[in-house]
Parts: sequence; C-alpha cells; structure tokens
Amino acid sequence: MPPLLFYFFALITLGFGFLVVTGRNPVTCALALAASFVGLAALFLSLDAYFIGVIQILVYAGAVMVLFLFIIMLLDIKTEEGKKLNLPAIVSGVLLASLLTLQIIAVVGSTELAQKTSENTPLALADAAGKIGKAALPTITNDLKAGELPDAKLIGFTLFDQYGFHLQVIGLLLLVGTIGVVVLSKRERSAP
Amino acid sequence: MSVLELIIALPLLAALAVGLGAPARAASLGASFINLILVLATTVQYWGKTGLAFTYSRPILENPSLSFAVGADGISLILALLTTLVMLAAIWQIEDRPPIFYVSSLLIGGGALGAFLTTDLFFIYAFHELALIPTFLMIALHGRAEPAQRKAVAWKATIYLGAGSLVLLAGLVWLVLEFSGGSKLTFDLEALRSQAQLNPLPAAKQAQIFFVLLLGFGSLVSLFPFHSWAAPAYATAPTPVAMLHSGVLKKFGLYGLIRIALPLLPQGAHVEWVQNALLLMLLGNILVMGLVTIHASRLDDTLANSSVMHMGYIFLGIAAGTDLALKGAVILMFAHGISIALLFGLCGRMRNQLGTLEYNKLGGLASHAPAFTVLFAFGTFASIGLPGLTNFAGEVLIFLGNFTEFKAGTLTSLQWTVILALWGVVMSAVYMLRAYRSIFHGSPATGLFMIDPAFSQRVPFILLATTLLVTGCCPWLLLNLMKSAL
Amino acid sequence: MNASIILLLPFFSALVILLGHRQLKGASVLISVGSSIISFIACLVLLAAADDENNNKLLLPFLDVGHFHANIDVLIDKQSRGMMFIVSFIGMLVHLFSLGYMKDDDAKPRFFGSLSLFMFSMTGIVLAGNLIMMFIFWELVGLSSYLLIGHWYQKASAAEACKKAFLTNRIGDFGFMIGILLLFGANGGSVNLDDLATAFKSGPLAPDAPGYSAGFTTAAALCIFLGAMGKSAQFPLHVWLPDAMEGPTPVSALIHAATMVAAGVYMLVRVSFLIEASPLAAEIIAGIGCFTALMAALMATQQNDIKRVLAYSTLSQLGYMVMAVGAVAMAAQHGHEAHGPNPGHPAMFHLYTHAFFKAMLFLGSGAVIYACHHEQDIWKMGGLRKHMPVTFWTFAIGTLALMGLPYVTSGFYSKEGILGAAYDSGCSILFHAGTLTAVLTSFYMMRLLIVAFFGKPRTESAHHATEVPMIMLLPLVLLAIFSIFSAWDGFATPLQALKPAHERPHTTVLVASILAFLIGTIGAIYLYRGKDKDPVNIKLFANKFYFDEMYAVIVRVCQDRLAWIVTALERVFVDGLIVRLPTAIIARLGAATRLLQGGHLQGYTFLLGGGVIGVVYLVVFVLPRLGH
Amino acid sequence: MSVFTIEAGLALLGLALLLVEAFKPDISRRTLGLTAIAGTALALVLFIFAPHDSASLPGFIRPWHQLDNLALFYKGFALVITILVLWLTLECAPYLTRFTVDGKLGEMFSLPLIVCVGMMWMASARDLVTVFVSLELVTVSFYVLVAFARKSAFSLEAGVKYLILGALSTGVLVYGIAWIYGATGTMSFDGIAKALANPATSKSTALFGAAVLLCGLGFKVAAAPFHMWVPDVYQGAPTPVTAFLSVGSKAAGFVVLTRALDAFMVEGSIIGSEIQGFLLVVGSLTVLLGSLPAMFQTSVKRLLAYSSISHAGYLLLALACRESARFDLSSGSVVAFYLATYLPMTVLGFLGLGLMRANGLGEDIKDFAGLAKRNPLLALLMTISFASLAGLPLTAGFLGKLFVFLGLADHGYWGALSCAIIAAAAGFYYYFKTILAMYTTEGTDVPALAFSAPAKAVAGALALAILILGVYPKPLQNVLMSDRPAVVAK
Amino acid sequence: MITLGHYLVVSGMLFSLGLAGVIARRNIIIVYMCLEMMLSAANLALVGFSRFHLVHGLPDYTAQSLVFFTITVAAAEVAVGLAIIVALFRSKQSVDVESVTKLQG
Repeated sequence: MPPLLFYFFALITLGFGFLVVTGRNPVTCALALAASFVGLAALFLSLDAYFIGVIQILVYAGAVMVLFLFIIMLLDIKTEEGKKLNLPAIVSGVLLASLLTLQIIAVVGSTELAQKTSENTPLALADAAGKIGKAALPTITNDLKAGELPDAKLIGFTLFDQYGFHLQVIGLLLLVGTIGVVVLSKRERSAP
Repeated sequence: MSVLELIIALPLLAALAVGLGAPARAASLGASFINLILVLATTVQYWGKTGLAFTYSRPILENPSLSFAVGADGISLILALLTTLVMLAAIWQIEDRPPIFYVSSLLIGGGALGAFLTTDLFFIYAFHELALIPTFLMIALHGRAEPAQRKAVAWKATIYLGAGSLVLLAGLVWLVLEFSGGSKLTFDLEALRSQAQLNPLPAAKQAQIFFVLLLGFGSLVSLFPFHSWAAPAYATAPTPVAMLHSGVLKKFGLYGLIRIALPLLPQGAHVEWVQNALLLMLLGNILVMGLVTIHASRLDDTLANSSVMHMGYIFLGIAAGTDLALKGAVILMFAHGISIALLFGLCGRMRNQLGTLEYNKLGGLASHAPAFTVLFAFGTFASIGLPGLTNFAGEVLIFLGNFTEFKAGTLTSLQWTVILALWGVVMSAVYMLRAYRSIFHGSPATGLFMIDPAFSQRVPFILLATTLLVTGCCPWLLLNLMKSAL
Repeated sequence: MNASIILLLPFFSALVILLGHRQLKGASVLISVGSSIISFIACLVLLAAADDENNNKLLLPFLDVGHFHANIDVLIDKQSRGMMFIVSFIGMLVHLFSLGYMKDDDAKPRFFGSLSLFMFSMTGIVLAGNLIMMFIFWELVGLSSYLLIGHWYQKASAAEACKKAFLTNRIGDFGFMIGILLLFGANGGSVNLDDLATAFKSGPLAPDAPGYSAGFTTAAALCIFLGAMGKSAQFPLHVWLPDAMEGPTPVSALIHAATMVAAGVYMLVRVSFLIEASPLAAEIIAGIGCFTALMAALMATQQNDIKRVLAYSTLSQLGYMVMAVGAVAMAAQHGHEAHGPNPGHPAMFHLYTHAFFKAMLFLGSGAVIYACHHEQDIWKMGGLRKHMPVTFWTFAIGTLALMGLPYVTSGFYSKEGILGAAYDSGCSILFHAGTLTAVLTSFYMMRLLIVAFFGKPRTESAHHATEVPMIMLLPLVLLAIFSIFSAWDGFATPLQALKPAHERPHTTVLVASILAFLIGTIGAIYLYRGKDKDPVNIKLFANKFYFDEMYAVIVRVCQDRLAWIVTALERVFVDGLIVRLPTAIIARLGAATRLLQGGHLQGYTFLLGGGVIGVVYLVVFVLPRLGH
Repeated sequence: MSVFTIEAGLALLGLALLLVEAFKPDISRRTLGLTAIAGTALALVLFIFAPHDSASLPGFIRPWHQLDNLALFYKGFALVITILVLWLTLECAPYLTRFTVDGKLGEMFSLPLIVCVGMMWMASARDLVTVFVSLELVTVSFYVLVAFARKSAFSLEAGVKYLILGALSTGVLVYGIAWIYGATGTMSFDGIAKALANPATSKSTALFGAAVLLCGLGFKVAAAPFHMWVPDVYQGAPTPVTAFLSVGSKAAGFVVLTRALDAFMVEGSIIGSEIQGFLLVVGSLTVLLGSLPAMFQTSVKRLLAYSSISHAGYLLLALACRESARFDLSSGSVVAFYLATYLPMTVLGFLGLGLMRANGLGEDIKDFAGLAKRNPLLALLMTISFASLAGLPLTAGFLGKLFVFLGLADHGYWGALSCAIIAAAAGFYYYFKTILAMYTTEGTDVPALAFSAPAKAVAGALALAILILGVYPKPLQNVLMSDRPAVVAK
Repeated sequence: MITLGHYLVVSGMLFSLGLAGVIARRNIIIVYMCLEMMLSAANLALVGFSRFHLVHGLPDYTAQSLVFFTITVAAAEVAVGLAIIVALFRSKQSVDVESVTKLQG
C-alpha cells in the first residue's frame, strides 16, 4: 500500500477513534466508531487480510454498531455528560494513554521485527502452492498457482481443519451469550 | 506407637469429648489425672537414662520431610511433668464454669505437651500455636475485665504472639534451609542437629539466625522489650488460662531456645553482639520489670509483671550457655511454672471471693484463711527464691553457671549482668513481701471476708506446693533426669 | 548420724507442725519442745565424740552437676561444736521458757513450728561445710525470723517489722551471693570451706599464685561481709534489728540476741582466711563494726522500751564482735599470729558469752513484760526487785555480765579479749572507740537496771507484778549460771575451745576494761538513782540518729519514685515504640490501601491501566537493566 | 470413554438443562439442581476412572489438549468445586430467589456446568487460542452469573463492574497475545518456550508481550494492581457465585498462569529473570494489598474477598520460586497443593456465609456475634475454616503457606518473604476478629440457627478435609507428584 | 516505506486511545465502545504480525483465526454487556459510571 493511503486510513481510524473518546453525543460516538472501524478494515486490507477486513466491516461496523445504536435509541440517552466532566479522570486518561503510546513506540523502536515491510517480506504465493501441497484443498493451490491469495479459503481451511474444537467452543459461547441476554433482560412480571 | 503419643492425644481427645457433650469436669479431671500418672511413669522409666527416648516417627510428607515424631529427653520430661501438674491443678480448681473452661485448659495443656514431646520442628511449632488459640479466645471472651478492655488485651497478646510466631517461623525455616543438608529439606530436629554438628555454620551466620530465633522465641516468653502483652494478658485471663499460659505455655519459647537454637547454633549466643543484645534485654526484664512490678498496686498486676521479670533469669541461664546454667534454667522453668500457677490459682480464688485485688483495700486475710495463707506463702517465697523451694535451685545454678569460666580480677559482661540481676532478687522480695504484707498481714479490712476453701478445693494447690517443696529440697531429682551435658 | 538427727529432727518437727497443726492441736507444742530437747542431747553426744579428723561429710545430696557439687555436707570442728552447743542449749531453754510465755497465745502451734524451723536452719548454718549450704540456711533463718517477728501479724508494726527484717537481710544476701559467686569462679568451681581455706593458703587464690589480684580478694571479702552485715545488723543495715523486737520476747532472746544475729560473726570467723588475705577489707570490717558498736551504744542510752535497750545493746555487742573479726585479721597481717594450733577467736569468744547473758537478759525482760501485762516502758515499771526476786537476781547477773564485772563474769573476759585484739590491731581508734563503747554499755545497762527494778513501782501494772512460773524461771537460772561461769576454765569444755589462747592481757587493756566498767556504772547510778523520769534528753540518740526517717526517704525517693518513673517510661516507650507505632503504621497503611478501593469504576480502570503501564515499565524498562 | 468425551457430555448436559428450563418452566429447582449435581458427580466418577493419557483423546482434540498431572488435578478440582457450588446454590435458593426477576434459578444450575467445562478446557490448553476461547466462555458465563440476582442492587453493580473490568482485561489479554505472537511467531506454549530459549528472539518485544499478557491473566487471578474488582464483585455477587469465582475461576487462572510461566521461564529463557522479578514484585504487592485493607472490613464476605486476593499473592510468590533441588514440591505443585487446600477452606467459609444468609442473617461481622451459642457446630466449622485461611498450623492452610515461605527463603527472596510475613500477621488479625465475634456472648439473644443434615455433612467433610490435610498431607502430595512429566520443553 | 512498525504504532495508539476513553468517559455505553476499540487495536496488531510472519510464504492464518474468534467473542460480549447495561438503566435510570459506587472500601 502506498504510504499516503496508509496514513490516510490510519488518520481515519485514529481520528474517528478520537471522536469516539471525546464526542458528547453517544450517537456521534457510535457513528464515529463505525467510521473508525471502516478505516481499520482498510488497514486490514492493506495487510492482505481481506477476509478479516470484510468481517470487520460486517460484524463491527454493521452488526455491533447497530446494536449500540439500538440500545442508545432504546434507552433514549441524551448528551448527559455535558457539563459534569470528570477532570481528574480525563487528565489521568490522557496521561496514561500517552505513556502507553510512548512505551509502545519505544518497544517498536527497539526491535528489528518492526522493520519488516511488504517489500522485504513479500508473499510467495507460487512457492506456497508447492509447499502446502497435499495438506490443502486443490482450490487453494489452484488459486495460489494463479498468483492470487485465496484469503477466505485459507482462513476457512485453517478454521475448519485445525480449529474445529475452538469453533464449537465459540458456538457454545454464543449460545451462552444469547441465553445471558435473555436472562438479563427478562422483565419482571408485573403484578397482576 | 509410643506412650508419648498417648500422652499428647489424651487431653486433646478429652477436649473433643467435652466439646461433644461429655461431662466436662469428670472427663477433664480424669484425663489430666491419667496423664499425670502416665508422665510420672514415663519419667520413672527414663530414670538413669540419657538422650532421647520413647521415640517414634510417622512420616506425613516425603519431601520436605515432615513427620509426626515423638521423643523425650530429660528436659522434655521435666516440662511434660510441669504441664501435667499444672493442667491437673488448673482443671481441678475450676468451679462453676461453662465447659469451655475445661476444653480450653485441655487444649492448652495438650498443645503444650505436644510441643514439648514432639521432635519435628513442624509439630513443635504447630502444637504451640494450637495451645495459643484457646488462650486468646478465653482472654477475649471470659477475661476479667470489661468486654472492650479484655478484647483489647486479647488483641494485644494475639498480635504480639502472632507476630512473634511468624518471626519464629522464619527463623525455623532458616534453620531448616541451612541444616537440611544437600538432598532434601527436613524438619526433623535430630537430623538437623547431626547436620549442624557435621557442618557447623560460621559464627557470624549462627549469630544472625540465633538472633531471629531469639526474637521469635523471646516474644513468646515476654523478653524485654517484647513483653508488654504479658502483664495485661495474665492479669485479665481467666484463672485456668493464666495458670496454664504463664506456668506452662510460656516456657515453650525457652524450651525452644534450649532444645532447638542452642544445639544447632552453639556459637550463636556467644557472638558478641548477640550476647550483648540478649544481656541488655534480659536486664530489661529483670531491672525494668522489677521496678514496674514494685509499682503495681494490685495483686494480679504484681504477679503478671513478676512473671515477666522472672523470665530474665532463665534467659540469663541461656545467655551463659554452660551446662550448669542451662540445667539451672530448666529447673527454673519448672519451678517458675509451678509457683506462678500456684499464685495465679490462688489469686483467682481471691478475686472470686473478694471481688478486688487492690492492695489498699485488702488486709489481714491470714486471720480467717490460714490454710490459704500458707499456700500463698509457698508461692510467695518460691518466687522470692527461698532455698528449699525449687526456684532457688534453678536460680543458684544459673548464677553459678555464669561464673564457671572466670578469671579472678576481671568480670565479663555476662558476670556483671549476673551481679545486676542479683539485685533483681532483692526487688522480687520487695514486691512479693509487700503484696503478702498488704493482703495477709495487718488487721482484717472491713467488709472483705474470705475463708479457707474446702479441702477438696485445696488439693490442686497442695499438689503444686508439695511439688515445690519436694523438688526444692531434692533438686537432684530433676537434675538426675538431665544427666548428659546440655 | 548425730549431725543428721540434729539437723533433720527440727525440720520434720517444723514440717509436721506447720502443715498439720490444726489436726495436731496441743501435740504440736510437745513435738517442738521434744525435738529441741532431743537435739540438745544429740548435740551433747556429738560433742562427746571428738573425732576432728573425719569432719567433712556428706549428709544429703542437693545439687550435683558434673564436677560441681553443692550438697548438704557438714563441717564439724571446734567452732561448729561450740556454736552447736550454744544454739541447741539456748534453743532448748527458749523452748521451755516459751511454754510459759506463750501459754495463752492462740497461735501457739505456729509459733513452735516456726521455732523448730529456726532451730533447723540455724543448725544448718552452724554445720555448713560449704558456702552454698550456708547460704541456703542463711536464707532459711531469715524466713523463720520473718515468721517469728511477724507472729502477731495483725499488728501493723509487727507486719512491717518482719518485712523490713527480711528485706534488709536480702540486701545483705545480695552481697553474700556475689561473694560466693566470685569465690566459686576463682576457686574453679568449689565453695567448700576446706577447699577455700586451702586455696587461700596455697592454691589459686594465694597471694603468690599467678593472676592473683588484691582487688579481687578485697571485693570478695567485702561482698561476703555484706551478708554478715545484714544478718548481724551492722551499720548501715542495722535498722531491722530494733524493729524485730516486735516479735515475742523468747524469739528476741534466741534469734535476735543469742544465735541468728551472731551467725554473721560466725560466718566471718569461718571465712577468716579470706579476710586475713585482704588488709583493706579487714580495716573496713573493723571500722564498720566499731562504728556500729559505738553508735548503737549511744542510741541505747536513750531508749525507754526495755526490749529496745537490749536490742541496741545487742547491736552494739555485735559491732564489737565484727570489730574483733576485723581487728584480729589486721593483727594477723601485722604479724601478730595467734598462738597454738587452731586457736580460738575473740569474736567467737564474745559471741558465746554474749549469747548466754543476752539471752538471759531478754528472757528476763520477757518475764518482766509478762509479769507487767505486756508493759515494756521502763519508766512505767520500777521496784520490781521486790515483786520478782528471782527474775531480778538473774537479770542483775546478766546485766553485770554484759557490763563486764571484772574478774567475775564471763563478759569481762570476752570483752577484754576484744579490746586486746583492737589494741593489737595497730589502729588506736578501734581501741579507744571500743573502750568508750564499754563505758556506755555499763552506763545504759545500769540505767536499765535501776529504772526498772529499783525505786518505787510507777504504775499499777508494775505494782501488781508477781513472780513468773517455774518453767520460765528455770531457763533464767540456768542461763545466769552460764553468764557467770562460761568463760571460766574447766566449765563447759566445748566452749573453752573457742577461747583465744590464754595470754596475759596487756595492762592498758585490763585497766581500760575495769575503768570503763566503773565509770559507766557510777555515772548511771549518779544520774538515775531515784528518778521518775529521764533526766537526760538527747533527741538524736532517742531518735536513733534519724536512720529510720532517712531510710524512709531513700526508699520513697529512690525506689518508689524510680519505680514510678520506670513504669511510666515503659508504658510510653516500650508500649509506644513496640506496640503502638507499628500498629499505627499498619493501620494507616491499611486505611490508605482501602482508599484505592473507592468503588468508582473510573478509578478502577485507571488503576488497571496504570497497572499495565507500571508493569510494562517495570518488566521492559527496569528489570532488564538490573541485570538479574 | 475419554476425558474429553466426559467434558463434552457435561457441556451437553448443561445445554439440556438450559433447554428444559426454557421449555418446561414449572419444573422444580430441586429437580434441576439435583440433576445438575448428579450429572457433575457422575462426570467426576467417570473422570476418575477414565484413561488419563493423551492417547485416549479423540484425534481432532489431541493437538490442543494435554492431560498432564496439573491438568488432571485441576479437572478434578473443577468438578468438585462445581458440585459444591451447585449444592450451595440449592442451599441458598430460598433467599437467592428473592433477587431474581422471575423467582427462579434455572440458569444458575446450567451455567455452572458450562463454566466447569470451560475451566477444564482451560486447564488442558496447550496454546493461547484455546486459552482465549475457553477463558472467554468462562468469563461470559460469569458476567451472567454475577449479575444474576439483579433485583439486588449489589448484584447488578457487581455485574456492571465485572463486565467493564473484565472486558478491559480481555482487551489487554488479546493485546498481550498479539505481541507474544509477534515476538515468537507462535501461539502454542511449547513453541513460545522454544522461541524464548532462542537468543535470536527479540527480547523487548517478548518482554512487552509477556508483561501485557501477564497483566491480562493477573486480572483473572486477582493479582495486584489488577485486583480492584475482586472485593466489589465478590461482595455483590450471589454467594455461590462468589465461591465459584474465588475458587474455580481463580484456580483456572492459576493453571493458565502456570502454563504461561512454564513457557516464559523455561530453562535459558531470555526473559526468565525479568518475569521472575515481575512475579516477586506483583506477588508482594498482592499479599499486602490483600491483607492490609482486609483488617478494616466489617463484611465477612468482603473480608473473604480480600483474603482471596492475599492468597493469590502467596500463589504468585510460589510461582516465582522455580524448582529447587532440595524441595520436591516445585512451584507448579506448590500452587496445586495450595489450591487443593484453599478449596475446602474457602468453600467452607462461603458455605457458612450462605447458611447464615439462608437463616435471614447478614454477612457482617456483627451478624456473627454469638454464633457459637446459636449453633456451636457451625461456629466450630467456621472456626476451622478461618483458622486454616489464617494459616494456623495443623490446618491445611498452614502447609501451603509454609511451602511458600520455604521456597522464598530457599531462594533468598527476603523482601518478598517479609511482605508475606507481614501479610500473614495481618491475616491473623482479621480472621481472629471474625472468630472472636462468633464466640462473644454479649447482647446476643437471637434464637438458635438450624441447618440441614446434608449441609452438616458437607461442611463437616470439608472441615475434616482441612484438618486431615493439615496433619497428613502425604496422600495429596502423592497425587500431585505421581507422574508429573518433566518441566515443559526442558 | 510502511513497515510493520507503523502498523504496530497505529495499533498501539488506537489501544491507548481506547484506554483513555475507558478511563475518562462516564457513559458506560461509550466506555464499552472504547473497549471495542481496544479489542480492534489488538486485532490490528495480530493481523500485522501475521502478515509479516510468513508460513510457507503465506501470512500466518492461525493468528488470523484468533482474530476471527476475537471478533466473535467481542460480539457476544457486546450482546451480554449491553443486556447488563440495559438492566442497569432499568434499575437506576442512568448509564453513568457514577451510578454504581455502592460497593466500596
């Protein structure tokens, strides 16, 4: 990805992120979050993670954000924070955030790992086709031979080939979540 | 199976039985009486032997090696004898009290027996703690003061002894780590001891460990300046607890120093800074606490403080570390245990009957309660250190033991300490006679009336007084149990 | 065998009586008196069997640790034989006298029990073969003295007096014990009198031994002497003896005149090798004895209580004896070796003559007090000569013996012996002060005799006084005989061994003794004949040089105030630093940590985030640099 | 039947119970509860007799699941605590139902089964992905359980706090996983260990990842300074859930932590000493921050929460002491030993609280006043529990502490040892405060307090376990030591 | 040139931003949004690392699988979390963090 685009999407991600943190109106925040996630999805794409990028948009910017908005609307939350800003909390939040950022930058700066670029670590699709060989489905190898990254297929293959157990657990988790939501939002039966 | 296990188990089982509803007095008296017989029989069997006898070991953990190991030598037998005697007396003198009094007495006694008769550091430590808990509870719940005050007193004791126990634990752990040898950690005292003989530590290190142990054991024994829990606790504690704790349980710390610290760290006590610290502390016990005791205006205060003060002499024996002094220390432990238990027991009766122990309100009790007076006199003169009662033998051996290594013309700091400590003997006469004078002599105070207890209630005290007399006239009875050099 | 009977019989008698007197009732008296008689007989047998060779033997085991032995072993030699005779004889007489004197006392069994205890303890001191044993019985006589002085404990004065006696003695024992310890250490673990004597002569403590230290010897001697000061009531530990007169009079006679108080002197004589080894100690001992003798004599001149006069007189005579001990040691250092093998000692000589006549005087005063219905003020007596002739004559004999009627009474010889020793000591002050004391002695004793027995009865009780019963007169008569003859050669042979080898007394000494007797007697007769109240009034003497008041202040200021201060400091510092401060710190810390838990989510998230940053800082940026 | 099958079966049982509860609303809670208990008990029995080697696992699960001693021990542990929690829920049902919206407890019986399964999977995890998903299964279930009695303001507040802080910790955890993955290029513990033993691995990245990951795990085990949620959530949550959290969830956290540390502190690890330093610092901080505030608590439940923080601190310190040649109980098995002893005493404590609650009493210390008079047996059992928590000798609690002290002293970590000793001393204070209250007699004329025979039996058994383990720990040691494989990737 | 470091820094900044929001905001819903941001930041780091950790020349899909799970879990958490928030709102009529401060000390 050209640096310019990277900076653009990073700016979108962080800028809208900043709006989430500072926005007075919850609806603004929710929308800003969605926008930020779109930027993030673009960054995913720039990392050749197309499937994740798509999921990010579908799940987050789509489902989760809608859920947030629903709840905000449902509860009819106004810009209640308004005047009573908690100054110490803001100061400490800013402080911690900047410290953490500095630390991360320091760590990033100290490791050669961070010097990797798509130039010095290019994908080797054709090679890969040979290497993963029999282990993978033919469609994947075919795609790879054609010079395309069969991203979704590869993820799917990994998930179902290796992480079957985990998928089941996630399924169980989602079920528990569903039940939890039901249990937690059950209304008290009004007195007859 | 060793008879010692039976001796340890009997009071604990009796406590359990009473807790579950067995007739309290009968069960407790029976158990402690049988226990006394058992200990006496064991002592007779041990007569003439040396070293550890009646040993038996049940491993409870492989590595670190822990085992329920019992064994007794002369010192432990003397202390076991002390325990059973005081336990019997303490239980016997209980009158019209709820079962918890019996249970706690049995637990304290059983715990003390366990601590004296086991030879595994783990159980030595554990049994002592077991005995401490009922002490705190009884002070807090049935102490002789307003609820708030007695709770405060109990807390003070708990915090002190708890902290002391933890320091002690640290010291013991240190010992275990230093003396376990290469392969695996062991808590077995004998194994540690043989290792300590094989590979003694450098003196400087011994001194450090000894000091930690001294602080730990010392605060259990109310070594100055870690003593301020003791006086209020004894003054407040219910009678049987005061008897058992001051008489028996407190000796645990000294026992530990003699049985654990000195054999494992023979040079520890003699490294100059440790010795000087110990001497300063024990002089604090004797001189400072002597003066504090003189200042007391109530019998329970006097007894409680005097009990703190007298520990100084036993520490003096430990500081000297010579055979003579150590044997003297053991005898004095026995003697002090019996005599202070006797005094606390009688003091408890007085409080019950008279409702006050203030000297300026009392007087002339000898006229109406002659037998009581005689018994009290035994305690008084024993703690003054009158020859013919056991305390004297202990004290004189300690003093002599400090002078066995002597160069004419130059006194060591140890010997100067003895001379100062001797002044404490004068002070103890001052406060004990002052107490005796105010309570028993003079004309009877108006409104305060007390008669002799019935004979059956005199028995426990007679038991203790007789012990003082017999072992006082024949201290060799005790010395014969400790034939090998310490 | 005999020794053990003498020692243990009173012990068991005391034990049986004290523990079972309610069951025994009257029998206890019989047991006690019986035991004293049997002891006396056994003592006579012991004296008859004269085997000085086999003299140090073990009676009972006491302490046996390794090489160290401190057992009940007896040393039977000349001194202990003589002393034993005195103790058992006077003891028996006092028992008999008490049968009459204590007839109406409710607590008779307790009295006799304590008396037996005393006999036991005193026997122990006399026979003691080592210093530890001596110390043991030393303390036990203290106990019996305590019990007997406090016999009438309901009286506050008696209760205080017994306490005072015990405590004062304790101070002495403090020194005694230190002395024993020093000797024990220096002599390599033995405190046997024999061993010590050898050690001082040729062993590790001899002046030519390596590492000998004169200072050490002096310190040991003075420490031991401190013990004697307590028991023998030497200045400044003399204050308890006059107060001890609160006890029944027979007790005063036996314990506080004849035997126990003399134990200090006896002990000093026993360890004379020690005192002789230290010139300084000998001088101090002689000085203190001399000072006590003079001071007490001065006090005695102004006392009105018959027993107190006798008590101060006892003090004075004890001072005499102690002075003799010192003087003899000084003389020995100057080369005046006593003559003959194992010679007697003037102090011991005076000790036994004094024992008889002073016991007699006390018993006589007891008879007077008994007859006068417990009146003790001599100015409320008078004219008793006619009412109680036997008592009077015996009392007069005792008085004359104490005054030292020349050439007749035993007191003259023994006093002369002491003055001789003082003269030989090379220190003229001793001699002069001794002579002055002798003058005063004659003076106050004559005063006592005149005021109490001559003239007219001054009160009703004196008027109605009648002679005491036979059982009380018998001891008086016996003692009177001893008062006169005990110094005569051929009388009571065991005692004669205690006399110093007979030497022509120095003329000066002889003259001084006789003059002292005359001046004192004449002075007293001149001043007191026919007087109804004291013509002399010297407040300082009457109030005993204000010693009691001084001591009261010292006790209050030094001890009680110090105790108060120390208690306060202990509360503040120990409690404060060891208890309150750490508790407070922990409590503050706990309270502070509780503040972290404020319940606000924002706070928690802040802590969590801060925690992460802190941990990262620690792990990534700090720990790697520490170079673990 | 393989262990995994049993676990899956248990999960299915949980689902089945959920469905039954949903479609047959009038089923009695007793039936539900007993079924759940019976199912778990059956699972426990089957588990004991099931083959305990990895080869018995179904093929697809084998790469993700290990059946070493620690895992097996912990699986049994989870089953036992689940049974106890279910039973405790039944005992406490009468008062719990007052705070649920429909007066029923349906999910309170099914969710614990799922939590149990999640914890068992956590214990077997061989890689961070498995850890993450099973941990989240447990966490999400706990969100529901904590807030279950939401008519109680406390329960709801606890739910909210747990939710926010839990989610925050999940974020931290994932971020940590990302960095660890970045540094080592793998998510399996074995791989991480191998990579960390390789000096070429970027140290700062690995350190950063490990630190952040440990912060995330630290939250689960209540390590300071990530412990703030514990007092509030424990106090607010229904008592059975609190017991579950404080024993089950914490233990699961420790098992995962042990695995992570086994990887981070592997022989020759480039970050080993830093991680050890981290453990010492955090452990010391945790014992202190657990004990000191506990001294001032008036609510016994909150006190137990603080105590559980403090115990977590001891466990962390135990983890800091790696194997010593002279000391068979290596840090992993000390942790297991400590947890095994911690289970009976904590559950007994919460059981007592629950029983008192069921009798209409509060959870404050003042409610304990005179308990000895009202029910001497309960007072005695609670005394045993608190004595053991305080670490009194002859109880199980002492041994655990002793081993920690021994380990610290053996390694010469004096600073941490002093902190541990101070905390233990403070512990004496607050446990005794409660014990004392039980035996005071002033001003208590409350009627006697009854509890059911099964309650007596269970409580008695727990107390007995505490005492027996306190004087005869050998069998437990044998279990823990029997065939422990060599340390990972040695 | 855009390196992995750039992505990591962006991810770190996003993470910090989320943390700041969590600490500073009082509206629980917004706090929750910030938490989602933090999770996404973690995802970005994961994806970044996975892209540059080539397995057989391809991005490491195990990491991307974890991202997939994370997103799913996050969704479930959001559901449960919002349910709890709704319950809170029903009982307190507020979604302010300051409405839950009863448990403390």
